[in-house]
Amino acid sequence: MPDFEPKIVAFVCNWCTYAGADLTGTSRMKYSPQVSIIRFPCTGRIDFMLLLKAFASGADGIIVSGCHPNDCHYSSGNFHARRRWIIFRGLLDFLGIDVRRVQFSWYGRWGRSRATSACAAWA
Amino acid sequence: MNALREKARELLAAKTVQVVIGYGRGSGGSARAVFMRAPAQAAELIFDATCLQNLAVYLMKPEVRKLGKAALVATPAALRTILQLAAENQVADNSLLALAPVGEDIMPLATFAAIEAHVAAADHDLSAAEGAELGKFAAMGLEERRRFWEEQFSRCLKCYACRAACPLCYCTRCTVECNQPQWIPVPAHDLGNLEWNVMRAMHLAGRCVNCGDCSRACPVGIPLYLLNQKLISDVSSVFQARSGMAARSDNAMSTFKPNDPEDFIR
Amino acid sequence: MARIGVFICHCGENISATVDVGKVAEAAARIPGVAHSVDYKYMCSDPGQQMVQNAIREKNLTGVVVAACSPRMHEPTFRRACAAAGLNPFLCEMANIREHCSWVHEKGDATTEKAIDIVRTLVAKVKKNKALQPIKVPVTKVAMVIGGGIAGIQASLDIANAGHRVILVEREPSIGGHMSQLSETFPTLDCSQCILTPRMVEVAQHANITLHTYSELESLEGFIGNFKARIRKKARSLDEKLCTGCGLCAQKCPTRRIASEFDAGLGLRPAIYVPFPQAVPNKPVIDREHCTYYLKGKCRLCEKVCPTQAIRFDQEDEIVEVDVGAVVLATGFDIKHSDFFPEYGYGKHKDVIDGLQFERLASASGPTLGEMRRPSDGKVPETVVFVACAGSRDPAKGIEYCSKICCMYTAKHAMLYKHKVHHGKPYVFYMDIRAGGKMYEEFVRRAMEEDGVQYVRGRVSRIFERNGKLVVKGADTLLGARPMEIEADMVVLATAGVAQAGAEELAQKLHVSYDAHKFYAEAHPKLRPVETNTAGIFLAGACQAPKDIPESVAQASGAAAKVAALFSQAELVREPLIAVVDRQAPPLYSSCVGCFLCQSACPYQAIEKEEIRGRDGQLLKTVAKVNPGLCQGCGTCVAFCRTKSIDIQGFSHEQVHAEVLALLNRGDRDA
Amino acid sequence: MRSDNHAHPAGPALADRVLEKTGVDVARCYQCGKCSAGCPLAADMDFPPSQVMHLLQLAAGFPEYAELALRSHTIWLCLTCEICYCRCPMELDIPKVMDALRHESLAQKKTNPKARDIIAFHRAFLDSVRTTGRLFEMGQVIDYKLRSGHFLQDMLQAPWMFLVGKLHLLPERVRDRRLLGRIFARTSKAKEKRP
Amino acid sequence: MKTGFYPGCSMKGSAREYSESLLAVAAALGRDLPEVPDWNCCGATAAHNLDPDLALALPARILAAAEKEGMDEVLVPCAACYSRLSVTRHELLADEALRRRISGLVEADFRGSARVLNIIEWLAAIPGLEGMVKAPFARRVACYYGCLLVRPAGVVNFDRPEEPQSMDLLMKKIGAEPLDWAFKTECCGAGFSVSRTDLVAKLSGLILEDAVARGAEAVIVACPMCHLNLDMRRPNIERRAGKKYHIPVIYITQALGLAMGLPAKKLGLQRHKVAVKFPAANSAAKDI
Repeated sequence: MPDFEPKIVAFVCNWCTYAGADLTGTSRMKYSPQVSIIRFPCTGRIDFMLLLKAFASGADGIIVSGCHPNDCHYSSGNFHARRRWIIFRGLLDFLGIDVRRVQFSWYGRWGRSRATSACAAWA
Repeated sequence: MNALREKARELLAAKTVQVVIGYGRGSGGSARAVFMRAPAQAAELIFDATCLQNLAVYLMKPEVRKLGKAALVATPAALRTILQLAAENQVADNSLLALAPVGEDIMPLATFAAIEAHVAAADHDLSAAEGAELGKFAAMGLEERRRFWEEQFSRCLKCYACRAACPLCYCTRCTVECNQPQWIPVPAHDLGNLEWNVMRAMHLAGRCVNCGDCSRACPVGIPLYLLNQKLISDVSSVFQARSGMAARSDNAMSTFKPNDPEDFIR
Repeated sequence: MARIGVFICHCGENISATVDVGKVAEAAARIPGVAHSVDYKYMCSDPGQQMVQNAIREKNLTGVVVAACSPRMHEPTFRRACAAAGLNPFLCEMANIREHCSWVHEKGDATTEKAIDIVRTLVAKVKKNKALQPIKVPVTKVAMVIGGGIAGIQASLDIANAGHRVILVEREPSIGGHMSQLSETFPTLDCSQCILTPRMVEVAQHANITLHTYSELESLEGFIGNFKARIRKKARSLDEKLCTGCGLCAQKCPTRRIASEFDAGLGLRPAIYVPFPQAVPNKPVIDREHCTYYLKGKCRLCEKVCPTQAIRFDQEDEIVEVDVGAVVLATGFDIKHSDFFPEYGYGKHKDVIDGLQFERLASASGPTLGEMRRPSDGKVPETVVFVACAGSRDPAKGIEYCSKICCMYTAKHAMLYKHKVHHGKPYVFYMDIRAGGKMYEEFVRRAMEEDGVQYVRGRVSRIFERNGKLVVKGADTLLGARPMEIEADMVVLATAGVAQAGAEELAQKLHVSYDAHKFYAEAHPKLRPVETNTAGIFLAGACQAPKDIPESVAQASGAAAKVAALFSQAELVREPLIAVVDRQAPPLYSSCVGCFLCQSACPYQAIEKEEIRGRDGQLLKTVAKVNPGLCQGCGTCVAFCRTKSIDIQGFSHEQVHAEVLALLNRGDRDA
Repeated sequence: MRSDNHAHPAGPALADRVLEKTGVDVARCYQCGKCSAGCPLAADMDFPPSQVMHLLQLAAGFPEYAELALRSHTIWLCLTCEICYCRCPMELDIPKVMDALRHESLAQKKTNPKARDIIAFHRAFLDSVRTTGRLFEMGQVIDYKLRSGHFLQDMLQAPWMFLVGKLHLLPERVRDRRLLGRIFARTSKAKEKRP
Repeated sequence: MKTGFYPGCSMKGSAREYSESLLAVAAALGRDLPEVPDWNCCGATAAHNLDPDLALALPARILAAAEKEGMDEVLVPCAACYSRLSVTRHELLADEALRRRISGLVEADFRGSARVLNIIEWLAAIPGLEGMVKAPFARRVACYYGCLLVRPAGVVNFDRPEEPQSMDLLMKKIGAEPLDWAFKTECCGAGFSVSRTDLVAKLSGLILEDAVARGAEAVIVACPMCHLNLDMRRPNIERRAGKKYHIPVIYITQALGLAMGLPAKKLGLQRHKVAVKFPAANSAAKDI
């Protein structure tokens, strides 16, 4: 389906991934305009219900991205988030929702471009 | 059963407790909760295979708490519930008396330590049958599972009986009642039902003690216990954590280990 | 009804090149609640900010969305502008349609559509913003400087001279860093110790500076203005108060054949040693890995000869706890050594040395007391080849950047060699000469013209030993890339400057981000070079990227100025983006049920228990309460709380929920 | 990699064809000279490797540089000993570039006259492989002498080699020679198709 | 683990002694080396110099034949063939479309399942080699790797591309004293042996000069082309250098054979241009 334009929402942490996205901008790397970013102070702040709400509101794919373990600006936000993602992803899979539609990642400041290529390829 | 009645009469007479919560014969041969205030009522107490309801749910009801110190006929699930409520600072030590039926006689457990010892003696993991049923789901294909739950959730009326029956759903204002923002849509359409059921399961993750009351309460017979058991098995296999085992235990979902295992974060 | 002002910036043409800003302005005007929607070429310019302020006053706006660059760039600018116009600054949000939209997508409808989506998302968020007042937090006016090289020394002195107390933590037994190892410094060739040691003494004698040498940072907790640092003072096996620095122990110590780190492995030192004569503090340290007493329990000679009985073999590491308000990272750099190069012999040729080793050969306090003698047999080298770009500008070896200082110190080395060996023949293999500083180009010309240093343009392909000579196989690309061989007596590799070992662990202790090469990441490469993204932690010197002494000193003074500015206010104003627990009228008092599972989610232990009592003093409820001083606003508790009773200002439930719905086209009208 | 946000004239420049065939982007070469320094035969080359790369870099604007590269003696002297690729800081596969230039030089009949013997040797080598499936050394040397005209070369070696049993008079043949023939036909046809 | 054997054309002709010594050693070690059925020439330098497709086709057919025969790995003693087979396998596995096209061209489905092994890898993998040594090869030797055994590193990833050690370790196992010399991986002139013998004389001359200067008593090689240039071209080298070099050049398999006490005749030592003998003065071992 060539004209399938997937709508992708990226929940990102303000320190690593948002700054990484800025860096991707300053270095003019290209990625699909289907991806839009919502800023959170930390991945620890991303509530699983927001992911549900995003799917329910028509998002085709979701990226949740934050700082590498040990790099979190708040030291443990990403660790808590990881624990929730492990359980939440297990539940979604149990309910028959394709977990490939949710892409979890640690993107350091310079890694944003990897995210964009990943989602572009995936989409 | 008469050991139980004897104990209840004795407690009420000596006023060590103000109310004894136990099982009485309900309509159609079922068992229902009875709240005995006077020693004479102790005769109504029964305890047999039909007494499944987790009476600990009444410990959190304001109407019951008003009555004062309670004694509770406690099944193993109820004991685990008490310990989990303790871990969540909802019940204080020595604020209740658990009467654990062991065979024919009754084991009074007055302190959390006693309850912990009693609970620790038995095995509380998911039974082989429960594990097998979860395994059956894992074997099913993604599409097959989606259709199964879509059909189940389509029958949900959003009556929230499961919430009322669950001893750990004691929140005064549940997120469901939050309308700024409206997290869970009020109508019972399929998307709203999915969000509600996922939220309920996630909010019980690392807490649910697998008493099964939610499924028994559901008027349309949705196998809600499967959701909770799935999370119980995940939490115990991945994080080696078990709820309802100790009065002082931190919650699996609000703590972490630096090397929590996962294979999907790139 | 909300009255939102939307201001779309062209950013010159950075945005308008690929986003149809007019269309975005029109679409924004149609969003319910938007009372004013305009676009302008330079929103962040004075006229641009003026437009915003006028619109606020004329249209009585209750919220502002500026669609321009990243909030990390101009959010403070526009929030200040709104505050000046009487609108609470926290009712102003930035929509990032530059870094996240116009710069990363091709021109076209999809890009404009996305820009509209982003604006609509932020408009939805602004409607849910609340007016917030900044939090006032006390500032501990004590600075901690980590790293006692020239950058750390300069920063400490500047902060101390600004009247604040400084704690300088240095890992080595003495401060001085790499500069103390140098012989003379470019571009003036003045002796390194002569210009450095006075500063070192000044640090030691400065009333405001507490010096912890042979110590490392154990941990750092807290946040800007309120850090709590734990410093591990490694055991020197010596009572510093009693020791007079007479040096008798070092003279008598029988274990003398340990490679001296200070002499870059060329010289030897005893087990109890002072790194170099002008060390500050001039107190020895016992190297427990080599001292016979610690290995076999024998000897203790130093204890016997010590006139003041200052030796303490049983001394333990000591943890010192200090409250500091700001941290300056000045941990410096390291260099690659000759074993890093397969094609130059994997380090097996003794006479293929690195820059620091040459400095030690040239230095009067070095192993050869300044005489130019090669390490293998002590002969005076007749022909010396200097290889620039050894490891730097070499993606194949994982170091693609230029280390900036090697061209200059290579020219200096060649000159020093010529000054000491007049008939010597120095050659320099180079790719480009990068001498951009003041008096730098003239310095290199002097090396070529007055000291007859032969510069050959080409990179060395291989170095191997052939009957006593080091054959340097190079090519001269200015002579038709003819391969040529120079039989050298000694080769000095100007090796790549890299991050200090342990830089990554230290960064993780301070939650400071760092790049792929473990250099610390500055907040903004151009506009905030001495700050990090972690408020209250500043950078100085080569730990941020390889740089020379003048730049390190300039950065150190810059960082010191930042610290002084931070300490100039009585209180620190902090953004009020912190968590708050829901409170309501009786009888509920709060939706929080007091399960306190959020306490274990908070990394800053900012959640306390609050007892709610009725008028009769009877305990009604115990609910959570957030300590505004400690909460950093990470929001982990917010996403965990089952009853949504704890919310974070600036990223509240309502705000992010509105954002998600708006982004996916389901605006206010639905659900 | 070429940044794609401003258009590049993907014209027929030699460097673009080299990029397309070998994946090596000559724009990455910053002329450090390390390849020429290490090349065993750089001293005998008219354009040492670093200069061939520079010719390719400028060939787009100066077609005569492409000619110099294709007509150079260097591309035939290169023994593909891989020293340059192993030490190149930008990890450029220079031997592969030399291969590509040789193929173009042959295709456009611009081979350097000084390389006549080298090419003759290679051609003789492939003749033997095409006919017998393996290298028949004696046959190849005769074929080489016919092509190169050096009839008397190594005349003294031949008898000694025969005496010590190093010279086989009869070729060893592959059984499925027809397949070898088809392989050679298909590859030579593919060569015609290329520019 | 089935190990195939790809001799290559020179082993049948000018490098007969390499094949003889290899087979003798293999027999002594009880290792059979079944040849790749109906193997063809790998095209060596000629193919990749003149025709890119041919350069991949010839090796692809060899490997496909080995795979059909169920060989898990193929021993390729000649460094040039080893390089061509390794490069082909590397490129075809990296590019599926290319793999399909070349497989079509050679009418055989190349899968890349067979690993390509060089002589040192094969010898090093044989356990208990030291135990087989009867007469330690107690000589000072210069181990010469040449270019294609260790480069290009990304493709062959065998030992270190600069100053490799694997052959030195092998020689130490059989009692030799490997020298640290500077021309281990410098080029000997390879395919120019016939077409540009003058250049071979120069390059190989430099190699011998350094080996002799270090006091080496023999140069150990693992490639027929290197042996051809260093041994058979000795007159050209000596004429160009204006001096004599008596240092013998022997294959690693020959050195191993000698150490295992195999007779010199079976190892083909009599086929060398430079006689394989060591002046009695400086070594106790009996003259061969």
